[in-house]
Amino acid sequence: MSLVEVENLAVAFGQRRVVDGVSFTLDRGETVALVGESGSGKSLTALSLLQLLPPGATNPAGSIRLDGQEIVGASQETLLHARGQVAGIVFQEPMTSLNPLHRIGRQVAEAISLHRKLPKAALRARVIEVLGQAGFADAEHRLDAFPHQLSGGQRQRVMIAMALANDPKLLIADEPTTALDVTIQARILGLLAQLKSARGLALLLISHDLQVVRRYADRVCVMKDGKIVEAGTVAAVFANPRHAYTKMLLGAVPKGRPLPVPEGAKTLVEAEDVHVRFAIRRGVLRRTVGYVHAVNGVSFTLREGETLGLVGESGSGKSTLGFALLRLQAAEGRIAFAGTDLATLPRKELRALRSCMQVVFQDPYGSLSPRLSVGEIVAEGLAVHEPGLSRAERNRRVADELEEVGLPAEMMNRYPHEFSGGQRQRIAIARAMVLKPRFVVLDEPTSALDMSVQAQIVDLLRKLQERHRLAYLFISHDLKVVRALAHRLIVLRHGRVVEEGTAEAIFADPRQPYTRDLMLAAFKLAAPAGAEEEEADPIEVL
Amino acid sequence: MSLAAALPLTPITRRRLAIFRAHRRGYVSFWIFTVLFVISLFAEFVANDRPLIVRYKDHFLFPVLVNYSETDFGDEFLPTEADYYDPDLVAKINEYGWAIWPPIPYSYKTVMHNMTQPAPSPPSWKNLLGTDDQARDVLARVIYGFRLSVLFGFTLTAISSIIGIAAGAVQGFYGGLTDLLFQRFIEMWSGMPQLYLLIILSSIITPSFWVLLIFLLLFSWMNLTGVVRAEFLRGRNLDYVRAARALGVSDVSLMRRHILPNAMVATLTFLPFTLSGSVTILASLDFLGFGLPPGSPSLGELVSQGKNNLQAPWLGITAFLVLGGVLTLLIFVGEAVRDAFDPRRMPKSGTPG
Amino acid sequence: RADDAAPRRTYGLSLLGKPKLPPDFPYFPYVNPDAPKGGEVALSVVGTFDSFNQFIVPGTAAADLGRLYDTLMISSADEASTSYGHLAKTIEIPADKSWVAFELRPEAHFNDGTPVTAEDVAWTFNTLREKGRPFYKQYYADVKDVTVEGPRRVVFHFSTNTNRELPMILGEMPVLPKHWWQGRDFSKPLTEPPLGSGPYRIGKFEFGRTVSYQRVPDWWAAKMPTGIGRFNFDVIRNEYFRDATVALEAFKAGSIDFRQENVAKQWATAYDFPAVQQGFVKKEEIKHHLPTGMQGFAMNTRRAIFKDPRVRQALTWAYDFEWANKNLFYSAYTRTKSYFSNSDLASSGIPEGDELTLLNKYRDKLPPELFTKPFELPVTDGSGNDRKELKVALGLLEQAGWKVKDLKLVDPQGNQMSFEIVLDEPAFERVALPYVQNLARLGIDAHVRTVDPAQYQRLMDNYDYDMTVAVFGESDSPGNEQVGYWTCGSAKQIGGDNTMGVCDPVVDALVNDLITAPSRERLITVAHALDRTLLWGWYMVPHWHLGAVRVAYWDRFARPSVPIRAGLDFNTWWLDAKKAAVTDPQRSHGP
Amino acid sequence: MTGYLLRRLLLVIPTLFGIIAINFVVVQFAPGGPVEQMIAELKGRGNVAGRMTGMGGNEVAAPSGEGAYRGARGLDPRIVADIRKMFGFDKPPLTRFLDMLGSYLRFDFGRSFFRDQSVLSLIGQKMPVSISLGLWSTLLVYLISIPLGIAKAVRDGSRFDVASSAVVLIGYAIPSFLFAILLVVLFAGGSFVQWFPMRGLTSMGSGSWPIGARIADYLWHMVLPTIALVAGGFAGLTMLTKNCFLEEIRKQYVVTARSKGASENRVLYGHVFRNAMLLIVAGFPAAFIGILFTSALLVEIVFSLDGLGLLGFEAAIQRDYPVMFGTLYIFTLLGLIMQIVGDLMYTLVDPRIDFEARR
Ligand SMILES: Nc1ncnc2c1ncn2[C@@H]1O[C@H](COP(=O)(O)OP(=O)(O)OP(=O)(O)O)[C@@H](O)[C@H]1O
Ligand SMILES: Nc1ncnc2c1ncn2[C@@H]1O[C@H](COP(=O)(O)OP(=O)(O)OP(=O)(O)O)[C@@H](O)[C@H]1O
Ligand SMILES: [Mg+2]
Ligand SMILES: [Mg+2]
Repeated sequence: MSLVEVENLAVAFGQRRVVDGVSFTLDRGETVALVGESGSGKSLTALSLLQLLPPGATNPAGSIRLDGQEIVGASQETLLHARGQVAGIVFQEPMTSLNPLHRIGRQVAEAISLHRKLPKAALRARVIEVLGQAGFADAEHRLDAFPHQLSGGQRQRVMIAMALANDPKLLIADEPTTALDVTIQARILGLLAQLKSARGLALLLISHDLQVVRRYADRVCVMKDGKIVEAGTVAAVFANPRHAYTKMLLGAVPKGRPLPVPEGAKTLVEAEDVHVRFAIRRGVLRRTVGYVHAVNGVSFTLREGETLGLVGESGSGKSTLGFALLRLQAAEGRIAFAGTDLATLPRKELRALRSCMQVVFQDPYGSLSPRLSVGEIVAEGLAVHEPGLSRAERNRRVADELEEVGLPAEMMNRYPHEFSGGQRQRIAIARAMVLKPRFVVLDEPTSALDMSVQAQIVDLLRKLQERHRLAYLFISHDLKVVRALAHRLIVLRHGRVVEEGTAEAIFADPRQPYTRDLMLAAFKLAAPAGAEEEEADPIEVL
Repeated sequence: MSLAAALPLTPITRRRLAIFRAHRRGYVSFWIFTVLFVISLFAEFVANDRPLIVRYKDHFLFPVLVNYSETDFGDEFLPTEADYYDPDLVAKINEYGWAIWPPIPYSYKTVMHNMTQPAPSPPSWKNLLGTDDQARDVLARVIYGFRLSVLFGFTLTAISSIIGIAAGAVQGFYGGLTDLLFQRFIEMWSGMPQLYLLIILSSIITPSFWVLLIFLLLFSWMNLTGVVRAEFLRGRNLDYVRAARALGVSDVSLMRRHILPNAMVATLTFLPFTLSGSVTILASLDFLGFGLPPGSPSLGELVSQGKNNLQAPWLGITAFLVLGGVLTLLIFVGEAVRDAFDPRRMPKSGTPG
Repeated sequence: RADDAAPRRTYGLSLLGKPKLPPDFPYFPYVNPDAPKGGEVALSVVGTFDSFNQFIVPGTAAADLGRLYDTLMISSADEASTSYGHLAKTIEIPADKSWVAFELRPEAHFNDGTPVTAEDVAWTFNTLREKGRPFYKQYYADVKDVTVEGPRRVVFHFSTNTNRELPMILGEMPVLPKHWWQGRDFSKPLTEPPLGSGPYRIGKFEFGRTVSYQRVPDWWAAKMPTGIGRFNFDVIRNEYFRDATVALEAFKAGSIDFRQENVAKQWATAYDFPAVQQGFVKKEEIKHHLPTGMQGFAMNTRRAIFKDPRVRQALTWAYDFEWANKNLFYSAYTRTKSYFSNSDLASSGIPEGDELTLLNKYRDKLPPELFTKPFELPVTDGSGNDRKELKVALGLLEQAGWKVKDLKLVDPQGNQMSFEIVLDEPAFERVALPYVQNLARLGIDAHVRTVDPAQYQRLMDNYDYDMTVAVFGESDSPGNEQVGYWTCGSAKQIGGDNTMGVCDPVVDALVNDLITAPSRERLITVAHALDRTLLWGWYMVPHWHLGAVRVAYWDRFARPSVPIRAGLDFNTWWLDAKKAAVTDPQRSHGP
Repeated sequence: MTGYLLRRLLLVIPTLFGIIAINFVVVQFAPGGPVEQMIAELKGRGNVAGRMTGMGGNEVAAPSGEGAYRGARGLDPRIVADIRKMFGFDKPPLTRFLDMLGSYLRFDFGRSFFRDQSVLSLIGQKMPVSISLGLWSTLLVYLISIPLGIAKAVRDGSRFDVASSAVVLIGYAIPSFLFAILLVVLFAGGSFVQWFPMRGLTSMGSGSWPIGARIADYLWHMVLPTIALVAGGFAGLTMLTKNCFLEEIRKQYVVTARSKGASENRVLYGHVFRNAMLLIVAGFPAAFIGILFTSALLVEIVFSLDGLGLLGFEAAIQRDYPVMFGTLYIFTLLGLIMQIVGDLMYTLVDPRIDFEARR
């Protein structure tokens, strides 16, 4: 008997079936990868395993047997046992999945204490241990942090720690490493592999990163439009894909190199010695006891039509820098856009300028107003900056933009929560691009996209850049995408620039050991063979 | 509401309507309330001590709309406004024609003649809900009182909510000095001796519907500011607000479109209460003698009569039923509205999913 | 009345002539001299208390503190304006009425055994005047000073000799023990039981909640004519409630023994609970013969619209008392047709005899009908359809220059008649509003406004109202208050009592005649004339009065069978053990 | 934050001053002051609580016994002047205001015009009643409404939801004084059962009872007033809790909590609660002050409880300025401090909240 037996599973919203007739099994000590198109129903299948479907979704057909127990329509008790005890789950969007008001230490501890009584000290030790395993170097100091004080990757690691905390038999991991830099990604995948062999952990891995799948999974199921179109051992499927979609998927890799920056392109963005500090507060009175120096003296310039890749380990201050550039985050230092100093710009003018500078958030879900339809969300910028547009025109622009990112226009009337992770990410891109900005900060814009869509988006970005001489600040862990887009690179660590240069040069010959490790991990995906111990996060105590 | 389908509504609006309709309780409540309210808007035609139409000596008269002199019906009468409640006059009309009466032949101020029992008299066929302690028909007063109270309540609630939400939003959204000073202002403003202001006011002008409305408005808007401020303090930090800011959305629409819809819980919850509360405020003002002019058909007055006439339980019970009914209907409607705007609600499409 | 120059010594005073009882009356004829002593009764009081000093402004004094003290004289419950010496053995008044002397009884002593002395009387008087409520200063304004002329003789000197009531007013003064108050501050509320010489002393109490009056077993006057047969209960317990309805509930539950009701609606509806039906609670209306004065809608004649008596008469005609009595008051009330209602001072018929002679003096200044027609108020059939009366009213208004135009009653300038009825309590709204409806039928735009007491007082003080409900209390011996009520002088005095602003030389003259009337007969004659003049001035739309007290009590008491003028004197009741044995098990105990 | 707090605390002083000053000025314009009240009382017309207690129902003047009207005349202006002096109204308003402020700085709130007690001792006397009522009813309301609201949110739209809505709404819609009287009539009056006492906080003479009996006696007395006070209080809070929970219950972190294997109750109370409670918890101090000082008036009257509600009302109607201003001062001060506490609670409940200005 397998640990997981899924048979003819369906997921439906009302009458609409988005998953239909999915069957697969998963044995102890086995890793099954679920790959497929964005929006094909991977996440919903995974959620069904623990009956955590969103309201409105049902399993109208099929059966799921988890460790011998039927899960579909199971009693509350069975479910409580299955969740956390039998199976842990890492959600696709870690940034919105943590309880915003609980400290992370507590959230991890809860995952354990719900199933086991542990003495306080032991509990704490265990929490620190799992957080450490998940890649938190200074877990002890971060126990008291609230989710909003963490970077995207850090939050994802909390999620992983939570899922693993209770030594489950099955780990359901929905894109578990999208926000992690390659070294940590490698470490975590290594850890999972080790757990698999040591404890017989079964892993249901949902990922769009085919390299990861190839390296870590035993078997793979390919999904499209709610159905499994192909399944088999990794070796077999990768070597000999039969279904057209699989072939296409395997072939799709963000290809090409950035187009050269036109001669004499004007400087668009200048950053000079940018610093961002977050106060650390304690106690009822919330006195400031220290600062996190998230961005520490970063300077660069960006010309029209140029893409600046921003890479660096998780928590190194990339997102923060991106926010600071757009004055969405208070910062010190000079930041100028097209020659105007943003810091001193009056609010009104800044607002007008915003149509020229846009951002795609790392956490697309959190950045979409939950009560606005997607159409309204995408149209909003147009309404602000091009008030002259008629309603019909505006709708057309929105529809066009959605089509561009690969979403059918009729999805305009849905709310953000009715989409898959990858779809949301594309909505966020569409929202930024519809304004035809001159400068865009793209914070992990492709992290949730399958290869084919990724390639499509990369093409789109490049096309837009060519056509409108856009400047991008491209933040990503996915160095392949970075290579496909970036002209120049900045490598950030602990808020400091550790290396800077043309992409070609750095990819070819990284000079800093840190960069070299990154490259190595990215392109070889080597196991973390004694990867250097991480330094503590940059906390200055006053 | 097939009308809705015909109108050029956005699919989102249509979806909201569908959800609203699917909330059976709320939808039914909405219609009951609307029907009652519309009826009460035409209270003069429903409960009045003047006939709707009189046919008198080959003339058509419309006493509901036109004031006739009694002498129009004969010289033995008074030259002032006709009192159709007078049996002699009725006899005269019946002699020379006929009259169509409203279903309830009393107005809110009609004092019963020929009562079989001193006021307040219990419900009878003549007075379906009995009479109050001034010998007036309770049902007629309820109809007029419903109109007055609901109009008063709606206006008060609507305006004070708008002001209150705006104030709370500005405080919570901008924070800092704006918040600090605005809050102090509110504290001082709410520290005003309202009772005394009312006494002063009522010594200068006789309190009327509008005077009381404006007066209560001056203070009632503050009820909501606190919660709205709290919700905005929280909401302004959320990611999607930052995202909207990055789009260059103006502060006003940031507040209105992004934070407010997600900060409406408390407001929506309190609306029905504010509304029915404003009815009871009228009652307590009546208590102190600063309410609407004596004789006005306010539900508040019915409440105080209920208290003063425990021996006549129909007064208290009627007041309670009307107030409770209005409140319940509004709360149910409120729930349906909330559902309609809840993005996570699916319209139930025909067959259950 | 003695006209000789020598001071008159007497055992009792009456403003109406001679006291009915002889000097050696053994006890009041309306008491049961053999009434058994004992028992406990509980009474309800609505309100609260935090002090035992009822003579000063600060603090809220407990009710019925008068039981603790004796007064110089005691007024008879069965005679009008008549008092008999109590602490005072004799009362002495000179012919010129410029002073009064009281001779105290030697037996009189405070409940601690100290005799009551003239010192105490003088001290009490001075203290009340200096530290007591402002009322006392006013009340005793005409007393020049007080002298002690011996251990038991105290003399009050007057600054005027026209204030006939003064000796009796002084006789009503309680006497406080000077020695006890030494070292205590009279101007502060008292939180310990005070010392008195009266029939009761304070027993158990809890502020704001309950106070028991305990009978003093060796009360000095227990065997005195003024004490025999009275104060029979061992304990009278006053229970305090904040809410009148709850107090009534307490009575129903049996934790209260006795209550008076003053609302007709209540009387008619609230007393039919099982104990009443089974006869354990008695419900009685006891007739009284106390003057009920005048209550009505008073028209402020300082206002232009009310200047014309015909207008005022018309407005009187527009009020339908019979309907109100039947439909609002359960037919409980009698229409008031005199300013001295329920007393022999009330006028009736047409003036005759002395009264006619008196009135003839002013004939040219009085309405001629006054001499020819008895004063009558409209009497409707109570159906509420009073076109007949309204037509009369309209006729009068037309005579006065008003006419109906466009369904409105307008003056020659075309302004509609419009006025406001100011009330100080909402209870009268149900009376005023139907009246407003009737006025509307005359094309008059009247409206009602209810204000709080302080504001009402302000309006009254400045005469800033059109119409209001006014009450003129009257005693059997009208005196100086009449000056305040109806004279030109008082009409102009800010804060005065002349609500209607009556300013009529005839009234002024009659009031003067009244307060200087040399004899009771003359007083009655003048009062009739005054009453008639006022009535024919149509200053008020008269209301109603009740010639009875409404009491309900658990059936465990007995009382003397003689009906008395005051209707009821609870001090003469006693506990009937036999009835109590039957009734008491039906009650619950102690709230 | 500390700086913010300090600023808030310092701002209490001008705010308090402002409120007192506004009140003082407004009161100067009020028609009729304590002098008129006194005169009205002398004329037997000053029964202030009458409107509330149902005593105002005298439709016929009581027959004058002996003496009451004897020699009564319009008040002598001299006496009016005396009354003015007694209340200190012979001084110009500004002097009075400054005097008042001076003594307030020394925490001397003066004495009542009509009761000759210091304002502080008056408030002290009324405290037990108000605290009792406030405490029990607040406790009851919160302890019942919140779980009920949560249960309703979980079962949104079910029959339980509708039925419980109906019940709390009925409680709300019954006018509280009617309900109070109904309770007296039904459970303490003469017509039905007499299970509970109809007035007061304790039984007569209970002071000498053993402590257990005294507590039982006290609780026995609190039953009806608390019910009367509380009946209307559930609706608002229950609905608010329900709606706040509905708002939160579908958020992603709830799914996370479920995925850990947290039971439904744990999810609700351990996770959703804090997120949903911002408004409810933060509103608590204000709600408590509200229940304590204002809303109990009618219940106090019905159950003959001498509390702050009644004190405040009587003082206002009676124009007992020292009591008015004294209570105003103390309550405003308390209110202002509670406001600060409330804001502090915001940041405790939700650490993302701050009060800084946003550019
Ligand atoms: N709450 C919802 N209401 C309606 N449709 C939904 C809802 N959630 C998801 N869907 C739809 O269901 C389909 C499958 O969603 P799912 O999240 O499983 O996709 P996915 O395979 O995980 O995609 P991705 O790789 O982009 O995360 C999508 O087309 C999505 O639009
Ligand atoms: N509000 C905050 N308060 C305190 N610390 C914060 C706050 N926001 C971010 N940080 C810290 O600042 C550092 C930089 O965060 P940032 O989000 O910029 O990282 P990042 O480079 O985007 O990482 P990732 O790749 O994981 O998204 C992190 O260590 C994070 O913990
Ligand atoms: Mg997904
Ligand atoms: Mg980031």
